[in-house]
Amino acid sequence: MIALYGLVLLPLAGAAAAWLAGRASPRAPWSVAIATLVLLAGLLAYVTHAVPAGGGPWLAHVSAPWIPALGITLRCDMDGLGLVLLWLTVALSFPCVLLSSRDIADAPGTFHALLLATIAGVDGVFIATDLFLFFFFWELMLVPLYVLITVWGHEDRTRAAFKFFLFTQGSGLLMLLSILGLVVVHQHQTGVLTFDYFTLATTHLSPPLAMGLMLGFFVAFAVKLPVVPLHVWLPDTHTQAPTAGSVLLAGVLLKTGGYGLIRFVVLLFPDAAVRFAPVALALGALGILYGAWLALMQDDIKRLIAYSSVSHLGFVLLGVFSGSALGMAGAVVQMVAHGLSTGALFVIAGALQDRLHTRDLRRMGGLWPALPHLSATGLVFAIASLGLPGLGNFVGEFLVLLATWRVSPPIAILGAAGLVLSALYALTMIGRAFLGSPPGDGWAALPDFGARHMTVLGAAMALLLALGLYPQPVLDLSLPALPHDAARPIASPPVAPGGPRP
Amino acid sequence: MTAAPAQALLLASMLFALGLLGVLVRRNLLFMLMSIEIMLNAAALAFVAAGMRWHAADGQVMFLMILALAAAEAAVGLAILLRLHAAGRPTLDADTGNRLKG
Amino acid sequence: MLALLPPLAFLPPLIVLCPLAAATILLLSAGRMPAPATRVLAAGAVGLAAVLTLWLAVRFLSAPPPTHRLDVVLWHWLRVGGFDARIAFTLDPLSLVMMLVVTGVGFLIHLYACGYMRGDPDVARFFACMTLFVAAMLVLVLSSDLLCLYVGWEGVGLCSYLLIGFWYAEAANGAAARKAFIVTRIGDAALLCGLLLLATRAGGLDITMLLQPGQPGGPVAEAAAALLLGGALAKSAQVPFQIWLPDAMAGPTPVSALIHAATMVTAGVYLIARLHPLFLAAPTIMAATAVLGLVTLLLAAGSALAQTDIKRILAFSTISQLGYMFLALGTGAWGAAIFHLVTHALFKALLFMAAGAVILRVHHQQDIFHMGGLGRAMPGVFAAFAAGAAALAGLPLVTAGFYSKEAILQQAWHASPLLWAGALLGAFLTALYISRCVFIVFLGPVRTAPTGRTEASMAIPLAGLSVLAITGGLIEMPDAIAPVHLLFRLLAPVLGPPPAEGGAEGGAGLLLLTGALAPLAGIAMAWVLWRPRAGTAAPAAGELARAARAGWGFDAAYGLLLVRPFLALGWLNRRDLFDRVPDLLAAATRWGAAVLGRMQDGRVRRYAGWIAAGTVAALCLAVRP
Amino acid sequence: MIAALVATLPDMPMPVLVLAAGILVLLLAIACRGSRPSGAAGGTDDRTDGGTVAGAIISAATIALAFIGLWSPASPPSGGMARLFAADAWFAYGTGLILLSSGGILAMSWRRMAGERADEAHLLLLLGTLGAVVAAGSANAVAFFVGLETLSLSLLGLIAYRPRVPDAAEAAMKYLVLSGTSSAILLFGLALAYAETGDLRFTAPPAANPAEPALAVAATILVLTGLFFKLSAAPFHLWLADVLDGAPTPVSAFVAVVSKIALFVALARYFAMTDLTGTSLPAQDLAVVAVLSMVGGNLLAFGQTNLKRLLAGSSIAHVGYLLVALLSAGPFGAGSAAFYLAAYAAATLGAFAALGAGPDRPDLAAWRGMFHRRPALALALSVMLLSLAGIPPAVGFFAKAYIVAAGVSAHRMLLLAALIVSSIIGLCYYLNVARIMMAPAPDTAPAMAARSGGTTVLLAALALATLLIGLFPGPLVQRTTALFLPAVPATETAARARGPFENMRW
Repeated sequence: MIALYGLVLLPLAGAAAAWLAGRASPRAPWSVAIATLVLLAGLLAYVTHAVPAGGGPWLAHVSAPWIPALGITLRCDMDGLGLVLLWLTVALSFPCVLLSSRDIADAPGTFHALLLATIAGVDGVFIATDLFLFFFFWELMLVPLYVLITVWGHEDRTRAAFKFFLFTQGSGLLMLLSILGLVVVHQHQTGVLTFDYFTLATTHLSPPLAMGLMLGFFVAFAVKLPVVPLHVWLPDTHTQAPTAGSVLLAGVLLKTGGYGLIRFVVLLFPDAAVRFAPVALALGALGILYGAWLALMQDDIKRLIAYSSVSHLGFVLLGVFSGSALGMAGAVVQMVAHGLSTGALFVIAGALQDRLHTRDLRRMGGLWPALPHLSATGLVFAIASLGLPGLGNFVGEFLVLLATWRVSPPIAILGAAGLVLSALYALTMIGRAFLGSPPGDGWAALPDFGARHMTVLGAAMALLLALGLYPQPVLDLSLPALPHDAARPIASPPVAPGGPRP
Repeated sequence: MTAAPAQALLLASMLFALGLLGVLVRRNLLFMLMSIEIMLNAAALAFVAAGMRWHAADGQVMFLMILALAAAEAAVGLAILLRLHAAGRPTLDADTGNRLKG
Repeated sequence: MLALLPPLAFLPPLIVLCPLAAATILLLSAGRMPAPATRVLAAGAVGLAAVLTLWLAVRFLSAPPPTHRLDVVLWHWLRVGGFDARIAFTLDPLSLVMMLVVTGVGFLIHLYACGYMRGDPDVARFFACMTLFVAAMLVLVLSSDLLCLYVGWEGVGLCSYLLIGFWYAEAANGAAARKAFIVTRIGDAALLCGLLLLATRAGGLDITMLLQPGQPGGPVAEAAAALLLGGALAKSAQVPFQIWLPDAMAGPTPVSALIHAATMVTAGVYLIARLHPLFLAAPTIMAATAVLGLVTLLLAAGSALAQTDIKRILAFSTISQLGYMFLALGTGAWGAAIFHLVTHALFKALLFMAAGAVILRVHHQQDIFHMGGLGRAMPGVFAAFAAGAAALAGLPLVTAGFYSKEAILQQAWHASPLLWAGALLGAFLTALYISRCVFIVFLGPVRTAPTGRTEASMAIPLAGLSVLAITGGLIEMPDAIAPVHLLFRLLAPVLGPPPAEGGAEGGAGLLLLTGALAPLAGIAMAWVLWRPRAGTAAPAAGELARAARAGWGFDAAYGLLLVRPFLALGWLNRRDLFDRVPDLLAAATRWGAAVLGRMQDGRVRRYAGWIAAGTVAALCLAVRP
Repeated sequence: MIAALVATLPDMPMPVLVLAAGILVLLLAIACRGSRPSGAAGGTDDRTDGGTVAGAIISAATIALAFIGLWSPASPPSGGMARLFAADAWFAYGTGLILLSSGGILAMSWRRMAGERADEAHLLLLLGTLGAVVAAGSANAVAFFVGLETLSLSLLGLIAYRPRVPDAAEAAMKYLVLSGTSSAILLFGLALAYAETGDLRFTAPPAANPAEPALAVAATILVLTGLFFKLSAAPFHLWLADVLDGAPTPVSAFVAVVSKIALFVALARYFAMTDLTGTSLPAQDLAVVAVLSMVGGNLLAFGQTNLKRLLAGSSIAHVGYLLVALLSAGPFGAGSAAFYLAAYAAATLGAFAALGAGPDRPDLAAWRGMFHRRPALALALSVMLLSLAGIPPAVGFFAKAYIVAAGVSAHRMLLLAALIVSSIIGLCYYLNVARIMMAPAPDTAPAMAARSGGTTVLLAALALATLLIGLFPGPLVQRTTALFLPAVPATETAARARGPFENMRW
């Protein structure tokens, strides 16, 4: 389906248009960006609609030659997992643009162009099935985001942007090594030089080699997800990024890590992934607890939310490596729910910073009477983030823990302990920011959220609620299609579920 | 008188080392240039010696080329020293007055 | 799909929907709705739910389905990878009783709150949370799937958090709310682990499926029961999780009455009663439940004896009474536990509401030693409080509390005389502390002059509950008095046949007599200690009293052993240890750059030297074989 | 005798002939103009300009013709000439790059060379180009030596071109001394090799003679040292920063681009017949130098605040990357080296062109806020730096990936580790430049170079090429792979015989 290319090209074209529009008038890029997003949503709806019924787990496919001499093609395929994450991307782009970027005064054209370019890169990551093309998008999406943070970020933006770029790029190089290693081994075996995901999945690898190649992929995705101890770029970056950047980072960019783990670690190297699973599960539990623990200690509200992301995405790692369809589905739901809740929290934190000119929780407090709407939405999303049943996050966490319990009850217990800590930091954040008494002699009049914010955040809330109470559509889509034979029914999990592993 | 090519090579090597040492220890630019000439001539000598070993004219051809190079290098080198002086460098000391570093 | 079900099946979802809809409307109105409309909406919705529940009860009891249960499947929630969870309700006698309590008491408390919260600017938020709580509690008691139950379970916790911290401007209230949520969340996590264990074992969390007869015993069953018990203990504020409930009194009094006395804190009891076959398969855990219940009962009663704040007295009393229920559960007396749950809901809600009425009249003074002689100024409230206190103390024959406590005592005797002795001591202490409260607050000299009057919307619930607290026990009587077994027989399809009593061979009569004498002794002793005397009332000041007043030091111990080390370590690591690694790398890079930069010092001889050195090094490397 | 000489001319590679002819024409032109009586000093400007333009046009035409000459259907060199020149596809590719780069440098210095009359500069430029082409095409130590020295001597003139500029004279002095030394070392090594083999053909390091192993080893090391110096590979790199700093910007570009292409082409030819996959002596030497160059060059650039010196460090590092490609014999090795050479040339040339169009001082501080002041220029420089850093969509991304592919397929794990570590260091300073350009502009604008049409066109063309080839590298990959088709099967089978990852080495 040629429309898959459109998912990448449309935002790029929008980016160019926004940049040009920025030269005409400062408000025009915003409108262009909105229009682009609406078109993108329409295109995605078309793609979703055009999927032939019963056509197997791979829903759409398109391919064109790119660098024939090296067997590199512009091959894109979309499965349910990709579709879910594409929708998440589009859904989160709207709050980015609607809520955060309208008031960008400094070079709005460039800002929106970069934002759309990032979205294009992310879209590409979610559909590319040529490994080189995937890597191309993987690296490509960093550049505009780097510029966004460097130019429009907060006080310590330079360092943060640097860290972000170096970590992701450096780990990306490891992934490049693994990709090329896989390609070379495949060529050695078959004499065919190709970067095609489906072909490479058939490569026979000796166990140590598979482990080595898998680790290259794992590190790249672990940095992005992030997995403790490779998370150190994230708090700085999320804290210093402009609001739209934080939302995009937390909501979408991190999901590329989870997507990669599923698509390229577990499915390309199933055996190695099984052998690596104990380590990954331990890292996941460590991430859940460590992120929550540090979140609790933060005074900077954005930093707190950032560490909470580390904690939440530990569940994704658990789910992916729990080795069952259950865990995989849980990881996907967790990714979507985390995108919505944390994205919204970043919107709120950004709004607070706009109003108070500080992110320091020690200088907040008692904001509820001054900003009732903002505070109420903050409370709602904090509660979502602490995993209240009935909201999306709980579904993800529960499924992940259930899948983990089957493999290793102690790890699942540690993960459940993370739920206590998440309540701790979420409620502490709410308490310190909104409750209590205001510092000094009360707050001067502050502008509360208006209808625009309430509508968009309300929509996010509704999505979370829907995800929490009726997640079945996402669950049905979320099982990733297997690389091996597209005809195999979707229900069979990539790794046999079942009792504890030795 | 004839000398074995090996001996000639040995001599060339010594000359070469001497020239290299000169470049390393002399601070006067003029002497450094001269040391380089010595090194070039050592190489030329080595070519001649090698040519003698194989009874081929190639070595002598190379010798002529090196001679030309040495002459050109000397000419350009002296011109550059003049340029240095014209640009305001007071001495021929290679170690002082350097502006380009770091 | 719904249309094919018999109309009775409409009612449970509808009953849940009433308060839920009210909560949604109130939340979305964002405080723009006028206060009277808010009150009418909230109380009306819960009242409607109560009426519907009554109607449902009548229809259910008059023509019970053959299986004594009615299943309503709303939708499939999660169906993935061999796991299936549904949003589904089951109406059976147990959930019906719980619904009656929740909606009935809930309605009366809402009515009371209309008066109590008059003039509060945030009344919409208050009622939104209250109605939401009722909805969540109904989900909790109705769910036929443990995961669905967990939604209600956490939902009531959230509402509890929101309502304890209702007056958020006071930092202490927020802290108390947080503490309540976190401590119960620890139990929730344990419960969740229990669910994971059960789901892994059974492939689903449908209660009927989980409770199929022939539960295997063994360590897995013990572990599952232990985890479930952990959740129940935390929710019901039992040792070692009891620390949150006294602090939770920071919320408005109707909240204390509804959530922290009548309904939410009894969720643990309900859970264990509902899942009792799992506990029967785990005798160790049963024993632990009984012991923990007894310990809680005594410790909390002791604490209640030393408190000075009227609401804290009632809070410790609640903990103590819940201990009775856990004791009953631990001895397998499911019906007795539920019976006490019901009567306790009646009289404790009454006590809280009466205390609230007092507090309103004495300018939000809560220290009983600043009250006194209020019986003359507010006889109606006095009567209500006295009725509640009598029921709590278990005044023989004329109060509901007597019958339910008797049922528990009987079972305890059968299980172990030691448990029985402890429970008897508890009964004595209960009478002692509540009498102390009554004597000091309502008798003796006036210390704070009351003003105003208790308005009708508060008086009516007080009156209604007073009647219920006195007569509520008549549905279930010991054989020695009268063979009335309405409740046990009703619950029999769920909880099994009522336990056989000791028969009429005199032992039972003696037990009954002893049980009846203990509260009387307590009241008598209280009269000796705290009977009205002019100006001598002051809190006891001994070491023991201080320890009891501080809840036996649990708070301090947890703070010292868990919270402080956790926070201190976190504070040390607040900058994130791992974050130093990139800094080190950056420093190393800078150092390398500086060294290399220093190599280029501009001296051409040095450069030539490096060339020579490189050549020589290469030669050496090459020649070395 | 002259007739005999002329008779051999058609055997010469066409670009060499065209360049030589062009130089003669330019010499004549300059001589004609120089013999005319010059008027008052003030009145000569116009005429000088006119003459310079004429010189530039001659130079441009020469380079263009030489480029076209690459496609001449001349028969491959035969007879004596075949012993001097190897006019193969690799030569054609390298020469094409050299000529394109020289053309670009000519565009940068179209009318003036840093404020000076530029006709002799054009002459030197052509001479240098000739030297580079000869060196790149040489199959014989004599030809190589002549080409190399032509290149070096004309570079000396170009570096010192600006009179009364102390930095220029100092840079020339340093280049003179060091280049002389290294030339001597190289020559001595060639002499030793000749003594060992009796063959002046510039194709392979001499095989060790069992009788005199040290001689062959010394020959190889010395030749390599000479080549490494000209390539500015670490630890023979120290001159580069100073020379680039002191020379006029177009000349810096010439040193960093043209002379390196020529030397790398020659180096690759030198090792064409050698199996570099093993742990042979030259392979080990190359590997050590590659690691030192990658890490050292990037570290050096990391600490710089002067853009030219920063580019010097970057250039050193890129030589290291190229050496990795050279060492990774196999299906990708040669192709990736050729591709990388093009990517490197385009990006470095573009970066220097941007420097030439930017502030007078190459200080990083002068570029602060350039995105706000001259967005197009800043964007162009950013694209070049992105390409050098290996970030998509610039061509450097694919080029680096290609090299990594070569390294992986040749199992050069240690080299790849160094490549990755140094690339990450490299990202820091490339990004730092981009960041500084994105920072808010200071109030006082630095003095900028006059806008020059040639530079603008060059920058636009290079930026476009960098992005376009980055997005669609297919055709160029096809071409670079085709360069070595005959050589591939041998090495490929060699690599395959060992099987992947069974014996990990350098």
